[in-house]
Amino acid sequence: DRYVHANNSAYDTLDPHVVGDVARVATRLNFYDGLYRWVDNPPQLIPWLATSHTVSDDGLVWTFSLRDDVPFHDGSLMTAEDVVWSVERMLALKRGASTLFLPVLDPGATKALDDTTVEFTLKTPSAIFGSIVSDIYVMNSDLVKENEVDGDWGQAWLTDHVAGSGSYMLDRYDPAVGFIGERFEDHFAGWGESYYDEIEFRTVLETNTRVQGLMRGDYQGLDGYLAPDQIARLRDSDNVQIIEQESMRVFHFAMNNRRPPFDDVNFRKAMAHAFDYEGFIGSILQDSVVRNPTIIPNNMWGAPKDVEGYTFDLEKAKEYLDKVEGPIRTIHIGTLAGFSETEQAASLLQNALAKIGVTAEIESAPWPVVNSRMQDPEQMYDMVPYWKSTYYADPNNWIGELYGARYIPTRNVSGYDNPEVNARLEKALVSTDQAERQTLYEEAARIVYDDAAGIWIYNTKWYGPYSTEAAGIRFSPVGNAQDMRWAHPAD
Amino acid sequence: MTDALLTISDLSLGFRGEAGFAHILDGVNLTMRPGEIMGLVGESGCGKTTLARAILGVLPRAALELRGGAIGFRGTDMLADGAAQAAIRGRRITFIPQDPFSSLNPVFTIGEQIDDLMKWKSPRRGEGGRWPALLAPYGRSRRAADRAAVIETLEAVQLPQPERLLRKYPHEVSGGQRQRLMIAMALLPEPDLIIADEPTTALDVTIQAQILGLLRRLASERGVAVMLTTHDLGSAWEICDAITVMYAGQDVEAAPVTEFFRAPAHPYTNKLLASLPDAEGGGAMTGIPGEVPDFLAPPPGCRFAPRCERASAACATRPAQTPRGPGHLVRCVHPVAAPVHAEAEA
Amino acid sequence: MTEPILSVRDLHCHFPVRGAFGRQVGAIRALDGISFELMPGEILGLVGESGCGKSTLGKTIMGIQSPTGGGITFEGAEIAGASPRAAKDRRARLQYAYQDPGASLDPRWRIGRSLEEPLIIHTGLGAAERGRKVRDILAAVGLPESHLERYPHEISGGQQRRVGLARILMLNPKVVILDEPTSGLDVSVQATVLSLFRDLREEFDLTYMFISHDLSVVRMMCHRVAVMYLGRIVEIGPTQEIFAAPKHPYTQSLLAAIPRIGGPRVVDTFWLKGEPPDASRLPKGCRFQGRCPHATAICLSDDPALRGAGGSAAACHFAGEVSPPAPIRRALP
Amino acid sequence: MRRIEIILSRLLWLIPTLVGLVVVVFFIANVVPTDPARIIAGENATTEQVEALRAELGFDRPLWEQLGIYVRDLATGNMGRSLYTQRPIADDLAHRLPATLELTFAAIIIAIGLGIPLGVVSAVKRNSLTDQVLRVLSVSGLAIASFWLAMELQMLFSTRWGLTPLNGRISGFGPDEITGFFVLDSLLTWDMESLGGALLHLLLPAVTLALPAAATILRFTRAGVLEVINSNFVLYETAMGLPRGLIIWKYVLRNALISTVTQIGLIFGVLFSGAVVVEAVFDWPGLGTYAVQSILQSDNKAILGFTILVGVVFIVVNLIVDILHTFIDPRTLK
Amino acid sequence: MTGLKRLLADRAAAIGAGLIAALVLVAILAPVLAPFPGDVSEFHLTERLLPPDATHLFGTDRMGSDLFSRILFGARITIAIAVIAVGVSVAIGVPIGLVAGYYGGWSGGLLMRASDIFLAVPQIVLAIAIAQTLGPSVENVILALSATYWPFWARLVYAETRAMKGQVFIEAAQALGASDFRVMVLHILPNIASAIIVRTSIGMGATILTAAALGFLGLGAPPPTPEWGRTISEAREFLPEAWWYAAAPGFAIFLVVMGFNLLGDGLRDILDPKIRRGAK
Ligand SMILES: Nc1ncnc2c1ncn2[C@@H]1O[C@H](COP(=O)(O)OP(=O)(O)OP(=O)(O)O)[C@@H](O)[C@H]1O
Ligand SMILES: Nc1ncnc2c1ncn2[C@@H]1O[C@H](COP(=O)(O)OP(=O)(O)OP(=O)(O)O)[C@@H](O)[C@H]1O
Ligand SMILES: [Mg+2]
Ligand SMILES: [Mg+2]
Repeated sequence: DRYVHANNSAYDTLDPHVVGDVARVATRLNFYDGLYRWVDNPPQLIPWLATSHTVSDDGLVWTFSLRDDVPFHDGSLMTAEDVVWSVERMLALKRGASTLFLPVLDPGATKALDDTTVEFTLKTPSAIFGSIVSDIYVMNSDLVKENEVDGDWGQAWLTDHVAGSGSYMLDRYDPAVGFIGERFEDHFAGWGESYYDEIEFRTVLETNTRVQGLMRGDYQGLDGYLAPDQIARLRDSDNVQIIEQESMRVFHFAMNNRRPPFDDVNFRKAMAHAFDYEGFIGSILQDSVVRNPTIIPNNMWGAPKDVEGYTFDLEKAKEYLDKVEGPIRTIHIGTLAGFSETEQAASLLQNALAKIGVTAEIESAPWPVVNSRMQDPEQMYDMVPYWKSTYYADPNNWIGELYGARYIPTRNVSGYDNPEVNARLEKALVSTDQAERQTLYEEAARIVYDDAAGIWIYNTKWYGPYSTEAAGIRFSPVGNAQDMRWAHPAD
Repeated sequence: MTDALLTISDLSLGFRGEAGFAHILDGVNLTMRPGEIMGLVGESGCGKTTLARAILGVLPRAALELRGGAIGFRGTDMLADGAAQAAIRGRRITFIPQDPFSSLNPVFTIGEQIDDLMKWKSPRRGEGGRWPALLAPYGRSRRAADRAAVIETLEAVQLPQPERLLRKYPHEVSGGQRQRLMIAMALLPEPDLIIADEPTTALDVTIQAQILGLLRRLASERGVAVMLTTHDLGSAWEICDAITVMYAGQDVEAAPVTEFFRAPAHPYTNKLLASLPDAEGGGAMTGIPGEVPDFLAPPPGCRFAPRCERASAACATRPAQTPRGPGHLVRCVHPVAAPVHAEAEA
Repeated sequence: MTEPILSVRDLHCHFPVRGAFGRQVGAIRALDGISFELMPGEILGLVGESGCGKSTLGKTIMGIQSPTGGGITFEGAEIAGASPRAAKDRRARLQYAYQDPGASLDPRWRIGRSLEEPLIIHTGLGAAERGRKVRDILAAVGLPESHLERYPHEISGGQQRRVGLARILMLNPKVVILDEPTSGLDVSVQATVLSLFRDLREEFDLTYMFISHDLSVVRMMCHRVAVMYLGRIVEIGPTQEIFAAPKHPYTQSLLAAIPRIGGPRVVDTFWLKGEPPDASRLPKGCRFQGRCPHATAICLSDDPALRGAGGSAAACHFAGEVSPPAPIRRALP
Repeated sequence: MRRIEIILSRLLWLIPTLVGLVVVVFFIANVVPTDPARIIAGENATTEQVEALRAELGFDRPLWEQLGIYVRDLATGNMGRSLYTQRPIADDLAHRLPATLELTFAAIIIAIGLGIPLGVVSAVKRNSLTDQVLRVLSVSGLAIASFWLAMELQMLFSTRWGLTPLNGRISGFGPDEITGFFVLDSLLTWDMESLGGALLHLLLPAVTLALPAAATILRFTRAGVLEVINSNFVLYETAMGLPRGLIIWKYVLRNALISTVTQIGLIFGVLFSGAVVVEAVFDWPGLGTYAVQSILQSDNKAILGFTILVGVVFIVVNLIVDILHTFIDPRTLK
Repeated sequence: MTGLKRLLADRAAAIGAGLIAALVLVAILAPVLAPFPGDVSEFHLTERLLPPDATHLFGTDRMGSDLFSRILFGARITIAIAVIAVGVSVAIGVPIGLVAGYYGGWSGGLLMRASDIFLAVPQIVLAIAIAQTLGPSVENVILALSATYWPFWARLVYAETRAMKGQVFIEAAQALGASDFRVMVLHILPNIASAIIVRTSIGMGATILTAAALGFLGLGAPPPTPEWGRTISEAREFLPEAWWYAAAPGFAIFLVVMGFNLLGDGLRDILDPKIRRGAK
């Protein structure tokens, strides 16, 4: 049996250490295995290549015990050396997931103690290291070395070859079309009673086409963050099932807190009151998502439960606006070309602002451009609506990275710098006490909320559209249900 | 007249355009006998080409309006449009165009164009089946016979190296040679009548003399009748047996060539001859006062009347052809009695 | 003896023939050593076959074409190679009437405006004065004033020629080069146009260079005739003399080609064979050799110079010694 | 020989034009300093990482130096790496070129097959009802935005009626690759299933693309035939009684095609650019889709490479047209 | 007959002129004609994606705005883009072509080589490249179109000027001593004007299509500008259910471009002196 998935972006490379984005996670999850693996919702970390780990008291030395029965696709067995080599490769390439590791892990700081034990020595204690080891994808180092050219860590070869131990083996690959994976029977985790023999991931850029294709039966599954109108269409189709899950992907406006008049909390509050949350969520998104009053997803621990969220209230917005000292100028909102939801949100805000006498201009640009501008304090827009996805399931992924001073200007694009908040975030980052961390994040989130550092709108729901012929889909906010080993034909 | 090859009787036609109906040919009568070389002369715009095209059936159909009359070629009405007429065109009646530069297709070799002509119009062609034009077969033996005839005729019109010539494109040969080629192509189907529409106006005097001489000789040798339209009376004198003069779409006078120049009877003919610079360097430079009538609103009756000092009220109806001598016909109420062109008598 | 108003010495004008890459692969010798003089008040006829360089000669004298070599003296001053604008004043007195007057008028300008243009360029006259002058000249060439408002395509060929002349006369020229002024005209119109030339010459005291390929017209109009063949003058002399006793075989053949109404039919006896060679590939020696019935070895090797006595000259090794071959009468049925 | 000379001189001109093109496009692509290093580094990169990458990739050098390096690399067929896919751009382009060529060839075949005969008919039956209808259709064909037409056709034929596939070149992967042209490859490997699939998938995009081209060809053919049909040689051929069909379809058509053929080079350009949007609509995995993706990703180098490749293809096509022209019109060899 | 009368006598040209007149009128009167003039920036989230009815002639869009009103306002943008881009191209291309064609020589060759470079790539591809780098906005669309469109006019004017230079009346004017400027501006330009006008009319149509394509690719005006191309791309998500969403702007583009093409064709028939002479 074959499972065909229509994906919204192209698989330009199969190298798991080069790409880190959610849209192309399928190659990593199906061809490669990590030390741990995220499953289910709320996300849960389960042992994978590693069976367990220990952390030293100072939180610096992390020791992982590995399985000894993991065959790569060519039959050779995985050893700790493979893990070390893979980590070094990832850090050397400085791409993909390496950005999560580089702040805490230097090259050369990983050791194989024996064939089944790996030791990481961190630069600083990190409460989140455990959450990100799932991104250490292990390669068959001997195989890659054979295909290395000019010390490129096998980069050229790995764009269209696989050297993993994952659930599926590469059968065909065409960057313009997609790939076909063939079930790896000898996978260490074994197989259930029912499974797909082949998985095919095709690039179909046009949303409408993907939806049509699923309804026609050309595909068995699609990406799960479709617009509500599309979901509604799919629901009407007999051969489509929608699997609904609350995800951890917060849609918000980043505001450039450094640039006047955004440096004035009153102005920011005016903005927060000028967004029509209900209209947006209720009408445009047709209640397909839920209001998320702060930056931390509602379903993540650390999210303060009692915060109501700002309301759409132009009276209040006007009041706050009147309190703003200094001139009010035309503000610029950058939206993401091709992501019409950002355009609609911006338009909605623009429209409301016009009613309280603030002019807003919208500039649309492709995500890479918007992103690179956001990271440059000079070029950063006044506001940018976008999503913060789950790279790892820890509150730091949201509040830490977006409002902690240590992430200015890279991920903290608003330049928000509040010592009260910073202190709590830093403390939470090294603490190993879960309860303490939760309190710290809740407090931080409240302060950020009171400061109206951004406009937080909703937490996405994941609507996995699948053919009624498919079953066993297992969703996790980290992997977005693209780990196909659990899926199987419905009977 | 049973021996007539071509009879045009009371041909009346014109073109309908934006500005109205332009009545070009008004009751034209003309007769040609087999083997006769007839000059159709008249000033520019008098309708010579239109008449020639009417015979050939290539007047622009969209604007054409036929008012009456007939063109008979050996009893076939050439104004109709059918298989009989198609069989005559290019076979019994052929054509030598005025402009040898643009009358050959520039993107095909001369040989290919002649081949297509022979394929369809060779005298050796039997009744072809109903093949679509592009697929019709061209038998091997006939092709060879035709090719021999082509070479022979090209030599007859004094074209050097005919084999090589056939491989050339039209732009690769000179104007004089092209006109010889057109003559050859007109002769190849072995026609009874060649319509030559000002075949030498585009050429120089020396070449013109060569071409006209050639045409006259071959026509006489092969007994082909030629209708030569020209505005050059000198050329007409050179090769014609008879001349018909047209003025503004009407035939005004027809006569055997010597008679025509010796005793022109129509006032227009007289004035025309008087305008010629004479061979001895003198010559009156009077011209004909007045303008050619507008075809959209021509004067009734004789169209020359407004420019004619002899005109009277009677000229408002078109005079009939009146004989003035053997083969000499004139259409005038007040013909000139004595010849005025003194020289011609000498 | 009076001074010539215009004299041309060894004038050359070659047009390069280019292959690919713009490389010159040869030259058309449109003018290849032309010399003659034009006396005030005279009419010099210039005849020759199409493409022999008649128009090029006229245009080179005018400065429209720049010469490759040689000199032109007009009213005692050297003007060869000077552009029309450089010798602006002198140009006003030397004018060229185009072969196709219809084409020489801007199709989008009314006749009146076209006529005024020379005055705007060359004089500082006011609008009223220009208008008066235009009307005067228009009357002189015999056109009604109503034509001022017409476009070139709205008048007949004969009238276009009159307009062309009027435009030239605007600047009171001394010498007018008339390029084929009657080609394409019917005989009846031609007669009136020719008489107009005569009248204007009287009225404006003009000197003409009269280019034509119609020998009868040239004979009627000109005092002297120059016969051109492939970029050369092959014979020049008083009209009477040339027509009575042509010395060059080419001139002889030209004269033999003119139909004589009432006379013997020339087409039956015409003896000249062939056509002029390609202007870019001239043979060595006399350029008429290929068609000349008298050609001998010397004609194939030596290019004959123009030589002669008195007012007439011919470029033939056997000038005056040869006469046209006896007409071969072909038997006709 | 004259023909070879013409070809050589055209080839010689090609070099400065291409160099000029590269320079112009290079500077266009670098007008606005978006930060390619940051884009490559990814959204979570630290400032130091970005700086390091910038130096590594040479983006910190002066623009003219980068141009020099680019031209040098280009000469060896290296167009650099895509910011987004990280793959060599030259490989990406080469991989997608057959898809686009297959589409444009199919379109041009349709366009010629429709445009020339209809153009002749329209001219021969000038001002008749047929002519009027064809003229209206051809003007319409030129007025329709191709992306819109693509969407509407897709909506009707694929979505509503389910007659044609929605998107792509074939469902899944194509036949074994030999030339990269699916139709050809499936014929060569005698893979009838792939052939059917490939043709069916080609249908809508090719037709969409062909429509404006067919309209253009129709118009040019019509104008060409009208111009020729009144010429003296047609009059002569008619007067000599040659069959009408022979005159029109052989003699007139060849002459009329002279101007049409020169247009086909331009039309190819129109098709190529039309492919950008049409491919995007039909998810055709060709250069157009690649270009649109590169645009969305602000992948300047990829766009640069794409533009240059299109320029080269365009120039080559026009060269071919010129050569063809010398065969159709012998006067060019004069 | 006067030019206008001749124009209106030609049925196709009259329809074309009518369509364009309608476009201009619509653009000017958009605030008056539009039933919901505010809907350029106003949203009615409860009325999203309503099919056409009496209130909303063309239905509503994803924000609940009246499509009919938005399309009327879109006409303004379309006109602005086409007029400015073509205007700039003409202003650059015509003098360059005129001078290059008139003087010829190596400077003319150089100018033409420069335009060759621009013509070596299909215009829309180059426009995409430029618009892409400059970022999406109406101004940049205009810039990209102008920068890539001028060679068309330069080419045309160059060729026409070269042809004109061979004309006898130009030589005659020069022989009369007219200055180069005089010859170029008073003689050549009026005579090639018809070719320029025809090209411009058809060029307007092509420009509108290209601009729409850029809008469609997301390189055009930002939201919520009611630009037609971007409206179509917005609509894609909602097809085939909301068929009216894409149909209306697509049809608007079609009509306008058709208008310019018909007008161009008509003008060609009327202005082309060859045809005019033939008609006489
Ligand atoms: N298709 C047409 N529609 C309208 N008028 C026409 C058409 N064809 C010819 N004419 C007019 O008919 C008249 C006669 O033309 P025709 O060509 O027969 O004259 P011609 O005697 O051959 O002149 P030329 O000596 O100049 O060749 C002219 O006034 C011409 O303008
Ligand atoms: N501008 C030019 N460039 C190249 N060749 C030219 C040019 N002008 C004239 N020629 C050539 O020079 C030769 C003489 O041309 P010219 O026009 O002077 O002849 P002509 O005697 O006036 O002929 P016609 O009687 O046909 O007017 C011809 O071979 C012609 O092709
Ligand atoms: Mg005629
Ligand atoms: Mg001449």
